[in-house]
Amino acid sequence: MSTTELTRAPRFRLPPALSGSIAAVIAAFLVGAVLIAAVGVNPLTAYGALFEAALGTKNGLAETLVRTVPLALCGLGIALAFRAGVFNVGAEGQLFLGGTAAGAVGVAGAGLPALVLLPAMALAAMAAGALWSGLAAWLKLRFRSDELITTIMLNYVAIHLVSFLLHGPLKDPNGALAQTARLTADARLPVLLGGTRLHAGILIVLVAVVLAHLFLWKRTNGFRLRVVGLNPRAAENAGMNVRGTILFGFLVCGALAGLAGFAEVAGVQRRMIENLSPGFGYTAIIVALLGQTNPFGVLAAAFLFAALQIGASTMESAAGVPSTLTTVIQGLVVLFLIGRAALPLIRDWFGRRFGGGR
Amino acid sequence: MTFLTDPTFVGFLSASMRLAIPIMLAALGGLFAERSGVLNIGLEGMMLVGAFVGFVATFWTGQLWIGVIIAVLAGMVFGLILGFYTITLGANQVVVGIAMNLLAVGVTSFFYRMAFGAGTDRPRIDSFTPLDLGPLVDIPVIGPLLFRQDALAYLGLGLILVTWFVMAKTRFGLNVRAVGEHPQAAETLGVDVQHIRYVAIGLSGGLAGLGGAFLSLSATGVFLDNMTAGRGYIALAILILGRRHAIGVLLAALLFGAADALQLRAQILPTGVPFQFLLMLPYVLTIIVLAGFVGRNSAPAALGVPFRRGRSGKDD
Amino acid sequence: EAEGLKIAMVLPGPISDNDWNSVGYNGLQAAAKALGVEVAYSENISDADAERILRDYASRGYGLIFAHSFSYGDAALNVAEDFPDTTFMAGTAKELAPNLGTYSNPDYQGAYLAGMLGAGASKTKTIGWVGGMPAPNMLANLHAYEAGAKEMVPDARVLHTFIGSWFDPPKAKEAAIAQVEQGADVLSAQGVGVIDAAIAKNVFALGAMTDQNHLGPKVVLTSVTWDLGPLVTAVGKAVEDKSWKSENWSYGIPEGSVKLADFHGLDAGVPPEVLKAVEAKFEAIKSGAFVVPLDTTNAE
Amino acid sequence: MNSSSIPLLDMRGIRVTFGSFVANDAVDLAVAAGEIHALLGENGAGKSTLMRVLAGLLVPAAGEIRIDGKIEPIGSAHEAMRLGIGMVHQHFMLVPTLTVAENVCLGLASTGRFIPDLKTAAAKIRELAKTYGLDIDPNARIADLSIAGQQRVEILKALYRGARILILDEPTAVLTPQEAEGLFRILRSLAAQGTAIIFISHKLNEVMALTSKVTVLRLGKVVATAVTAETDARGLARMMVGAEINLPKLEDVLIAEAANGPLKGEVWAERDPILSVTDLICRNPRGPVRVDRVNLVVKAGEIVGVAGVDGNGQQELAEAIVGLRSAESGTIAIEGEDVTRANVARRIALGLAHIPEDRHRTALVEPMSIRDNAVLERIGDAPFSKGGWIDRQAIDGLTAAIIRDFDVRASGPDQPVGTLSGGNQQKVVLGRALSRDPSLLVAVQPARGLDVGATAFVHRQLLARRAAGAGVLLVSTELDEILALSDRIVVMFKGGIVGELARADVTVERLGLMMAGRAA
Ligand SMILES: Nc1ncnc2c1ncn2[C@@H]1O[C@H](COP(=O)(O)OP(=O)(O)OP(=O)(O)O)[C@@H](O)[C@H]1O
Ligand SMILES: Nc1ncnc2c1ncn2[C@@H]1O[C@H](COP(=O)(O)OP(=O)(O)OP(=O)(O)O)[C@@H](O)[C@H]1O
Ligand SMILES: [Mg+2]
Ligand SMILES: [Mg+2]
Repeated sequence: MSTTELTRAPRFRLPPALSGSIAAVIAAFLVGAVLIAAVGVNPLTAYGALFEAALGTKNGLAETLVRTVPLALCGLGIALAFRAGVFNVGAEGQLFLGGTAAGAVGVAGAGLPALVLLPAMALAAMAAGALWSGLAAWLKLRFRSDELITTIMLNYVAIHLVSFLLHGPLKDPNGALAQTARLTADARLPVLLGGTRLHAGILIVLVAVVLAHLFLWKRTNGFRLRVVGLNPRAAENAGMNVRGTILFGFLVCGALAGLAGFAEVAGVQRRMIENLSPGFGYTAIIVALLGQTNPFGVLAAAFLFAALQIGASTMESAAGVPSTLTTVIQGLVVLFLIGRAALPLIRDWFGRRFGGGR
Repeated sequence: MTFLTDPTFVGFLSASMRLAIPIMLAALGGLFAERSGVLNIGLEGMMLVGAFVGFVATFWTGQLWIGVIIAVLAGMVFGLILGFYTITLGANQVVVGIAMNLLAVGVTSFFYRMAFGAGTDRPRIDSFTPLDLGPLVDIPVIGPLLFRQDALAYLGLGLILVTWFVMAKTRFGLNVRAVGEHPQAAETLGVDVQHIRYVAIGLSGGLAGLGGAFLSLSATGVFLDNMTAGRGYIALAILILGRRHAIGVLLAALLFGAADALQLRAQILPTGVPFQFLLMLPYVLTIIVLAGFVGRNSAPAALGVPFRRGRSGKDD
Repeated sequence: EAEGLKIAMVLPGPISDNDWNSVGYNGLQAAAKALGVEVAYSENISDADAERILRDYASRGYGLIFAHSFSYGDAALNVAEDFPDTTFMAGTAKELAPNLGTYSNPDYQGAYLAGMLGAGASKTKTIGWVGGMPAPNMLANLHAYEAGAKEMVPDARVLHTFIGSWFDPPKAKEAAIAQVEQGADVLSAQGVGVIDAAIAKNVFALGAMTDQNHLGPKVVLTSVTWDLGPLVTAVGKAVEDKSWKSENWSYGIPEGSVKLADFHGLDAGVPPEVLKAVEAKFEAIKSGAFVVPLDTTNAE
Repeated sequence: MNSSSIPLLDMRGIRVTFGSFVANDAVDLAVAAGEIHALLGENGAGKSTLMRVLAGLLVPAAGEIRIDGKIEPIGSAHEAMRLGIGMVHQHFMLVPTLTVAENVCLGLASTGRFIPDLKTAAAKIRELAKTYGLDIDPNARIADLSIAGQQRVEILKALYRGARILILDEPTAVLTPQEAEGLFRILRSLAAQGTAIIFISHKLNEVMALTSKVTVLRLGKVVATAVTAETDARGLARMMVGAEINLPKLEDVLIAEAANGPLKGEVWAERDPILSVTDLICRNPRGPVRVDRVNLVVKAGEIVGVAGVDGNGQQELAEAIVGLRSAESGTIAIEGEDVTRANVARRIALGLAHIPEDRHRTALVEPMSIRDNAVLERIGDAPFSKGGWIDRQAIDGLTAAIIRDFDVRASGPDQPVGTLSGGNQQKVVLGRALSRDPSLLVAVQPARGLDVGATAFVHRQLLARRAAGAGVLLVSTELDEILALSDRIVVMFKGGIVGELARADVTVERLGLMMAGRAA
């Protein structure tokens, strides 16, 4: 490529936010490339594997979408709660309890038709997640306990509680492992694309995203939620039910995280297992905020993260890049994405330094 | 009163302190950051970096204190990166913190493998050993709590007092408090808000790094991927439980450490309680105490709010 | 696929743990050397991700894939169904398929010996055991340890603690210290950190999985070592010459894969009759005269 | 040129831009030592901006500042302070959790580079306070001080730093007349000792009484500089706005009504009470009583003024009436319905509208658009929503009407209200409240911080509400405002009502006595 080509102005312009994001991801990958080269792997091979695995094949894309499901659902919940002024870090624990409830109902209801059983599992999961989140809400509304802290603590409690349940009352009687019995076919979310694991959970996500969007921008209660999040005192002065809205923020987050647990259990694992989530609930916090707490933004961020994680693990298995490095690259992508804001500063600095102007 | 000198009780007390110290150090780090108005969710990552770097430095030099110093410096560097994002760029402090934690997990385990290879014999260093303080050890309650620890623990306890002094008595502490409550006001008086916050977040990272170093240089003599196991997040809770005051942080961390020490002991006894419920104890206790006693304390007014100089002094 | 066999292994934790994951990784590398085949691995793979990673290896032409965790059984079963030409080996799986075999984790056989040794070496007749989570292999280990201890010293007390996570060295250390304070003077180290407690409290520790004496030369009496190399090699060879069968491949003490490591001179601190009894039991297990009971029921 | 003709402060050609907006353009301002100089202008005219330049908080795009004739590049607050420039901001720049002494020592290395010597500072504060007659306890926490107390601390902060040029940005907006009088005494004595004082205010009578020179800004430019004594309030107002401004008075309305013949024959006693408050007691959570056994009635078609020194429970009373504060005992009824335990929504449904004292915190959601703020209270009502779905068109209609009828100066309905000037924000609040045709309007300090034009506008709106038959409860610490608008006046002191005066019986002296707690 010649210099003139490099310096030629682009024909069409992406919206600045998008082009900035792309530039940020590329910058993160460039830094990652240095590290990849340092372990003796050709970065092009590694990144080729990453993109192919995440987006380039039917199966890869399916896996990316499968991973999008829990991230988007939890991210959506966190985003809605955030809009209500609630900073819920408890999606992880709520997801575990949701998954447990879904697993328990799925096992107990074996024999029921799918049309009854699946909704029952989903409802149970949402109720369980909402209940757990509601605990944090109660602590906040009744005792003014900071939800940042209570939800972190409740995550630990939830995971130990689930461990107890899976080692005890809910344990598969025919196995030694801490997990429920395997779900019958009627308790599983249908596979959408033959030969892949893409399950109907992604449809739930799409519906949830659209509903959340409509709720936030078209429904009066969504309006109230946003007002309460931005200025609870003004909301109260305007006659809004502030405590109720905050409670709702908690509950909807718990319900969506619980639903994510349901999707993982009924769509992926086909039973409740002890390690249901590799930190979906935490990653979803980044997803929610990178998506600017906008439902479609959350969906996009969830997809980005899913692709990154799917691609990264293939980069490890296919190109021999240590998985630890793929974690580094994920961190870098986030930091560069947020670091976009530094671009004007850097430009200014260069301008002052070399531009001769003021 | 014989139970006060009963070996089991004595052991429980010193274990409480040992379990408390790394969390306490990280919480002290959080204290500087939060009092200056920056939410440091990255404590976990900074601890992990401290644990790793301290371990490597000690392994290579054979000097524990060099490890400690390098760990503090590494924590500071991580803190300053977080500072660049939150202070200079005004980025969302939660996202940056979580991303830093992600980065720390990756970076530490990556460089651990670079440094020591994988799957081979795990390297170990000789960790700090408890100092012999003679008869002090036998003072009831105080003895096991305070006088059976190693030098790093004393450093940690000393830092409680230092922190208290710095925050309450020094100009820097005054600036930190002002900047966390009302940065515009501080700005109009010529206090460089960003500078103060950078220093505070640097100290925050350094203290978290020290807390991490305690894990690899004092509590054990090894480094393992992700060995902080969420202590940085717990430190955030301890910070709030301790009302963002040095002494409060000590007490809150001790409470948490005691709950942990207690559950580890209860597991051995035939209580009949499923061990998972015992494992919950420290977390449940934290929630209860938070709800019961400190719910009504408030955070620094400017906590989490980025400060932009361009808007400074705006009337309204 | 003319290139010959490629072997992959999926591991649940970091390969640097000197424990379960190191054993797997070392076994894989040993087989690579012995067979001259290409190998690959993925570490730190959570249960939630296992199926995807297994599928990924299968689709990329790996002929033999080890799912090196007791909790990968479902995942391996699902993938095996879709890749009938690929051979899968899932650690301690219950359900098998024509192309899915399993291998047991026989370190509980060594744990029996460790229990005997520990109880015999204990002056307080109290020994400790610290583990991460009550997974089946952990429970098997614990129960065998207890049984061995009781055989040696019928009124021995065996203390056990689960710290609630696999990797939290400082907590494992504190759990072990709590046991020492309750009278334990020999500790079974089923997690990183326990040996640090043994050093701090100057009691014996019994290493696990690899020879861990270097972590505490004065306190690590011996270690129950598990060498997965022979098994991975044998399975690989069987796949290569198409003699592989779906079954439980057990490479324990009788097969020479599980051993007690060198005592590094610390056996001087153990009564000779204890050492002799342990030695005899080892031979009995090896010859098949004694079968260590496998018990994975919950503790207490 | 002899030295006395060189002004202490001489700002020349100052230009400040925010993006494409020019906030200050070629502004000249000279102030001599010992002079009290008023800076006037409409809301948004650029007064605060100019002063922020002087205080080192904004770097101008052009212009120079001379102190004692010497050009000084003021790049930071620090430099400004070094040059003896002190500013008392419109919104106090005090850290509420710190003590007076700590606030004073903040950023002041001379009180100890590493460890501030608070004891010595406190002693010096006491000394200064005595010299200038300021009542200040150096060890009090700012949060525990009254507004006037906080302002004294602000002035003291500047004095402590040896300010020769003291800027006060709308200092009296939050003070009672007595407190303002106290402030003026302080300022005069400072000026007498050679301090140059720049005084920003929208209250022209204060400007007349206090200052010796005046500079008027309009749209960022200086339109006039004059010797105060050579102008009058009316003239100043004309210079500011470019037109004649008359503050409306109830008296004029009454005269006009009388001219239209006898009123609809109504006797006050026979009219319906819109609001009745009976034996109301409120207290802070685990704190002192804030509203003490208050009885109050507001009837249709009247404005009841609540006078009193700030902090005597007026705000709490208003909060209790609108539902932001719960009553310990007593009852509140709106349109005859007991709403003591009812939520805000119910009270709004009964016809209540509230113009709160703190528009930023209580009335507006600053990041949201004018449109969103316009329907804050009515989002659930037809026609703005149907079946829970927002009707954007209806809301657009309402917003356009408010912007039009209340003359809100904005780039459009999508502008975030946080970026409107104070006067325009207040118009949004007012427009929103009045667009509902409320039968009860609780207005607390509705003209605070507004320029003459905007104040006149607000007052006209209150009178229009009264004419439309609503009951208006007007809470204000501005006696002028109360006197100009109220049919009846009640005075609050320490949470209780010390007395009630009909408009015919009001004299400033009687009011003053009552505000000091003496029934008259
Ligand atoms: N930070 C800012 N960003 C953009 N524009 C600003 C900013 N600050 C002030 N302005 C602009 O400068 C103009 C002058 O504002 P300024 O605060 O100086 O007015 P003012 O004369 O003090 O008004 P008031 O009487 O209401 O206090 C405003 O109308 C506004 O448009
Ligand atoms: N972010 C911003 N962008 C554009 N203009 C702004 C911004 N922030 C403030 N302004 C402008 O600054 C000007 C001054 O606003 P300010 O709030 O000081 O008015 P004010 O009359 O002093 O308010 P108040 O009387 O309530 O104290 C306003 O005209 C507003 O348009
Ligand atoms: Mg102003
Ligand atoms: Mg103003």
